[in-house]
Amino acid sequence: MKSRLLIPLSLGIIGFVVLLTVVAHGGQFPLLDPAGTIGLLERDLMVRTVFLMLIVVIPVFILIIFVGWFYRAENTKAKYTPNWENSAMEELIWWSVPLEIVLVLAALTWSSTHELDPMRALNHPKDPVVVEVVALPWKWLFIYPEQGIASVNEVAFPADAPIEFHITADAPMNSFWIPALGGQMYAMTGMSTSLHLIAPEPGDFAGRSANYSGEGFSQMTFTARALEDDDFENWVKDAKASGAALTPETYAVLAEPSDTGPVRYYGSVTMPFSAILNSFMSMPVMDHIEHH
Amino acid sequence: MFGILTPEAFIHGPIETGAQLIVVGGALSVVLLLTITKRWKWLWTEWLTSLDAKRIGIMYLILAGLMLARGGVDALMMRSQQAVAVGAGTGYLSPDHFAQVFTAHGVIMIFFVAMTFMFGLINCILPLQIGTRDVSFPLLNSISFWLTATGAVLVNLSLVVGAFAATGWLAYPPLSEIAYSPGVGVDYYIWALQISGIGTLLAAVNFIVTIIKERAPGMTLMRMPIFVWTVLGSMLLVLFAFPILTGTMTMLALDRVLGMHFFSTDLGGNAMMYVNLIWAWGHPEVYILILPAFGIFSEIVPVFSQKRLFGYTSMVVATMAIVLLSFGVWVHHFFTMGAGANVNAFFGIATMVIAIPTGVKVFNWIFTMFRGRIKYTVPMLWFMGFLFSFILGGMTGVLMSVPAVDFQLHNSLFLVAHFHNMVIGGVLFGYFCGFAYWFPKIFGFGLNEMLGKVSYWLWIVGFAMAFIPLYILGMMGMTRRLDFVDAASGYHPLLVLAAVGAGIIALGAAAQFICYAVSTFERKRHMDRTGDYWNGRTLEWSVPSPAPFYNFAHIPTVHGRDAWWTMKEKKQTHEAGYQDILLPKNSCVGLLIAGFSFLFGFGMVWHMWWLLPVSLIGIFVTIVVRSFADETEYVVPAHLVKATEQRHHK
Amino acid sequence: MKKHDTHEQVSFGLWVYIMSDCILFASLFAAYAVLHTQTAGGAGGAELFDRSFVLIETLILLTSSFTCGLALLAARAKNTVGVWLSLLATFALGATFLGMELSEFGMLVSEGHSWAASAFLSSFFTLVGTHGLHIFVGLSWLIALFIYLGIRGLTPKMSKRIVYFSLFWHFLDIVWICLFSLVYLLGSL
Amino acid sequence: MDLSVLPRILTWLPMTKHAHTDIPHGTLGSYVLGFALSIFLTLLAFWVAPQLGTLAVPAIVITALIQLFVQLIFFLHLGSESKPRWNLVIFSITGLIIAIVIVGTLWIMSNLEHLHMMPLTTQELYEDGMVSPAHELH
Repeated sequence: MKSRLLIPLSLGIIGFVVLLTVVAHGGQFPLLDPAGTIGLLERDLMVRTVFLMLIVVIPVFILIIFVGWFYRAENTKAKYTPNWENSAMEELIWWSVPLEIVLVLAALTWSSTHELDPMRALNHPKDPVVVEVVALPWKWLFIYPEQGIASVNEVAFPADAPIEFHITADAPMNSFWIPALGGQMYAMTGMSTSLHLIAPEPGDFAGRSANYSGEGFSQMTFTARALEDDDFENWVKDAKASGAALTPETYAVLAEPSDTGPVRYYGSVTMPFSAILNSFMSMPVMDHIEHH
Repeated sequence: MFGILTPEAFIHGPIETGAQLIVVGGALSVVLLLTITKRWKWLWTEWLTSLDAKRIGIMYLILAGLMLARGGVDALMMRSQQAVAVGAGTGYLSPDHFAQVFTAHGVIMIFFVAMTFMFGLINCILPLQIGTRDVSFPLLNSISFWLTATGAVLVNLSLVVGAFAATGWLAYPPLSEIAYSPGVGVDYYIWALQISGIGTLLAAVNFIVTIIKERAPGMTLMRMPIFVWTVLGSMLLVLFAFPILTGTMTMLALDRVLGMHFFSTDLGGNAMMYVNLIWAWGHPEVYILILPAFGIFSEIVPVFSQKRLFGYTSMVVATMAIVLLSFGVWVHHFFTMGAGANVNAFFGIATMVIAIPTGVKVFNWIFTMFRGRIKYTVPMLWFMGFLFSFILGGMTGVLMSVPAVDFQLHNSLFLVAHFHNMVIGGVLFGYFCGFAYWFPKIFGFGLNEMLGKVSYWLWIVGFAMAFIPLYILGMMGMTRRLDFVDAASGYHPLLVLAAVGAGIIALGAAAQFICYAVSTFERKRHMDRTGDYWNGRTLEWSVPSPAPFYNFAHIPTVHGRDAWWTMKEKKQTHEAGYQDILLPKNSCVGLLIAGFSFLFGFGMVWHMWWLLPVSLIGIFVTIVVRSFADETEYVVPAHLVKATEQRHHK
Repeated sequence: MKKHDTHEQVSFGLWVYIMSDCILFASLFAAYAVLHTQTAGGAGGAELFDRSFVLIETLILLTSSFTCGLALLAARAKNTVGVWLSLLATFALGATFLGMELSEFGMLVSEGHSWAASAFLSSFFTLVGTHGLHIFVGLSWLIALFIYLGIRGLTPKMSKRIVYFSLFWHFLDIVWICLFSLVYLLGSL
Repeated sequence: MDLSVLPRILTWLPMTKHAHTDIPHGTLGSYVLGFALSIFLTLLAFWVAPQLGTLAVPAIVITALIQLFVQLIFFLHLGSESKPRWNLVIFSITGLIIAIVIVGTLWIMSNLEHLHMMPLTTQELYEDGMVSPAHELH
């Protein structure tokens, strides 16, 4: 029965793989060919880890298939040793070989975790552009302290320049993630987490929240735009000319739970990031919500 | 009087009303059937008040089957919603309803399918394997089952009245705090987990004492079957992990009811601590589920390779290494919270170290098969399915234990595919394998092999087709818990494929149900006359099938590992003559305590405060009355034992 | 046919349950350890904790633990009156301890330091309150023992139950030792 | 060292084991001594320890630990049961798990607090040694 099964089984697997490649053909794979340098380093780390593990996994798969097939009951030619139950030699092998692989992986983990620490500055000739991110009930607010402007659901920064994100929230926990540029970081109320990314080439990248935060979570997407230096200047000028102002009052309206809405800009900012961050220290949250 | 319970709580949208009708209709039809066939008395004496571990085990298995159906429907709703919803608001489920579905799916599958299935198999088989007539505390065993059943009732009651939590199966604050989740959903979640959690903890105490104190003479620790070792490891993990869940749920309940500030966003509360504490329980929980599955494989691989288990000591060391290490890894669930490189690296490396003992187990199974005579019965097929799925799942798990890689893969569908590889491919396949292997011992007749294989292959194909696309979607940057996707994202075709896969899994589950029904009808054809259906190696195969209510007429003395195999080889016969046997009488204390706990939970959910003292006094009175019961055991006369034994061996 | 003697299993089972209860207190204590500095501008431990009050509470609980030991000895000596006296003493001391704790909580709440005032007070009330709840469970257990003792007298089963109760009651002492040292004493430094 | 010897040495009274079940239990002497020791250690903790200034914290913790063991040995008879001592085994594993949970939680939460409570700039984080030096991008 077993061998009769091998042909349909292998045909099924090949057919399934072909079906998958056809179906997945259309989409982009930001995690496999990222645009940001940090994303590239994280992908290389992923690939290296997978290859290290394949050293053990592939032989195990082959061993299972061979042993499972060769020692089937029908094959009476195979050796049969019903009472062979222990051998120090084999035990030593499969305690020590995985241990060595894990030691290599552990060294790789220790160095890569420190190297790719999201809170770590990027040493780059240009000084970093600081962008303050606030996760609101189902929309993203971006504040530019130096430029004195703010935007919703769209963040722009010069290409080939380090970006220093300071992230907080005025909503249930979210996670700020631009897959094409690099790893995500949680956005939490009363906490300021930081993330350092860089986009060597100009381009538009999809960004979204990666942690469920209520009904509008699926809509919480934004576009991250890496621009040439002069394009970025024009973008800042357009935002300044938008005429809307981010004041404590307009911020309060914005922070109301609502659908994500269109991209919009604020020419001036009088509700700074620190005010949002510290608004959670003193007031009990119930008053905080009522007075919106 | 009714707290915040109002008639509106009974009215829902179209889909929930459908679910309401199924739940209420199902319950009513059972009541009707029992009244027509006049089987209330039989139900009360044979099942509801029974203290026989085997009966309680069968009730656990039935509860697990019902909850698997409920959790499976949730899964189908999620897959079909994502396959249909392209663009905002296009799916048939509203975002809030979709959130309730994936939260209920997680809670039901982990707490009321996997844990109940595990306790079902343990209750049916463990006492037989260690050669004892009952667990150490039979009444506590009944109380534990009925508390778990109460938790399941509370979760499903949220379909009928009120709503369930819409926060994800671990209900992270601030979303689960009263400010952002004002409804009763999170309260249903908390009290279903608290009540079933206490039941699980008491069951763990029961089985730890049973394994350590009730083994047959001669069965030293190193002669116990590996399934008993893994259950001991799993119960120790329950003993040490569930109190952390109880503490964390208490703090969340106090935040919501008394306005405390453990995890609130203001006045010093710290939501990150909830994440830390819930995962300090969360990770040991997944090892609680997988260890007995490892134990089941260590039982069936030797039997179907017709060879002794390879490396018994190494398996025991690996099990206990996993038990200890599982308490040192929980931060890999929140690397992206930003605890700093030192913390992330330490816990990432600890996670990899756990892969070593797990790998050792796989090698020991393979070398049990090496130079054996492998019979590909249905249990052995489930084991092969487990092997391939679990190794892929283990690889993706170790991949995500590297923090810098996890920053990209956290909360993505890659993660979802990984843990389904471990929970379906590992835990569920393990328990299906155990159920198919011990079905003859529990019910007395074998399962239809052909239908068993059909359902196996449907499960395997459906499982691969449903979750391999999710790995690919994870690489495309799709996160979990999305109730719609954009057309431009290119995710849609793969989601349709995954939905087809989920449909095939549903066919597989249906085929299993048909297999059980057909096997019951044609049970005459494959009765288990000898009690040793698979030419087994451990003590449960030394008694007739289904095992008599007293388990062993003569408590066996054990002379080595694979106790039944050595007894068969030595043709060891037990001494002649039968003695009276003492067994625990039926008791309704389990039902009463669970009923009062239900009132307590319902009162907490709907703020009917008067119910709390009433239910607590009820429990106190029940215990006091029980303390006066002196004749808690009845005698099984020797001649009845003799008659039962002879009827089986004719 | 002698009934199953389960004394060894029950005392081992109770010990295993007590270990899991230690973990419950450990998780509440971990929360207190993290949150005890978060007084949200309100009063901290130094202002709120009265060391002499807690000393009296501790001495009362230790004495009740001693009388509980006496009850054990009396039960083994089959001295029914001795058992009644020592268990009643244990109950009285335990009830006084609980009364003092509740009065301390009442005083704190009346002065405006309720559990909803800050994360520190939330974790303090919950940690010490859970121990108080366990004392309440112990006292209810004693009442159940009194009912049985009153009706059936000092049967062998009764003396076993005194052993089980004393196991639980001494365990509460151990939790209280950690509590008064790490919460009250360190908090009031 | 057989823990059950301790009370016997101190009380010079035989620690009898109950005839049919070898559940250990104390004698009047061991209870009185345990009670006296507990009272003494409690007074020490309340009156002496807080006055020791910088030594107050360790003093309080040590007296608490000693009193813990006094209770365990004199009242709960830990370690004086027959072999194999399952009570002692489960107690030590519980102690290990409690240590892991509390020390682990404190380490993780202190790191999270330090990194995220105040809006420190990356430079300040680097100076606090919480973050490694800037990343050489190749």
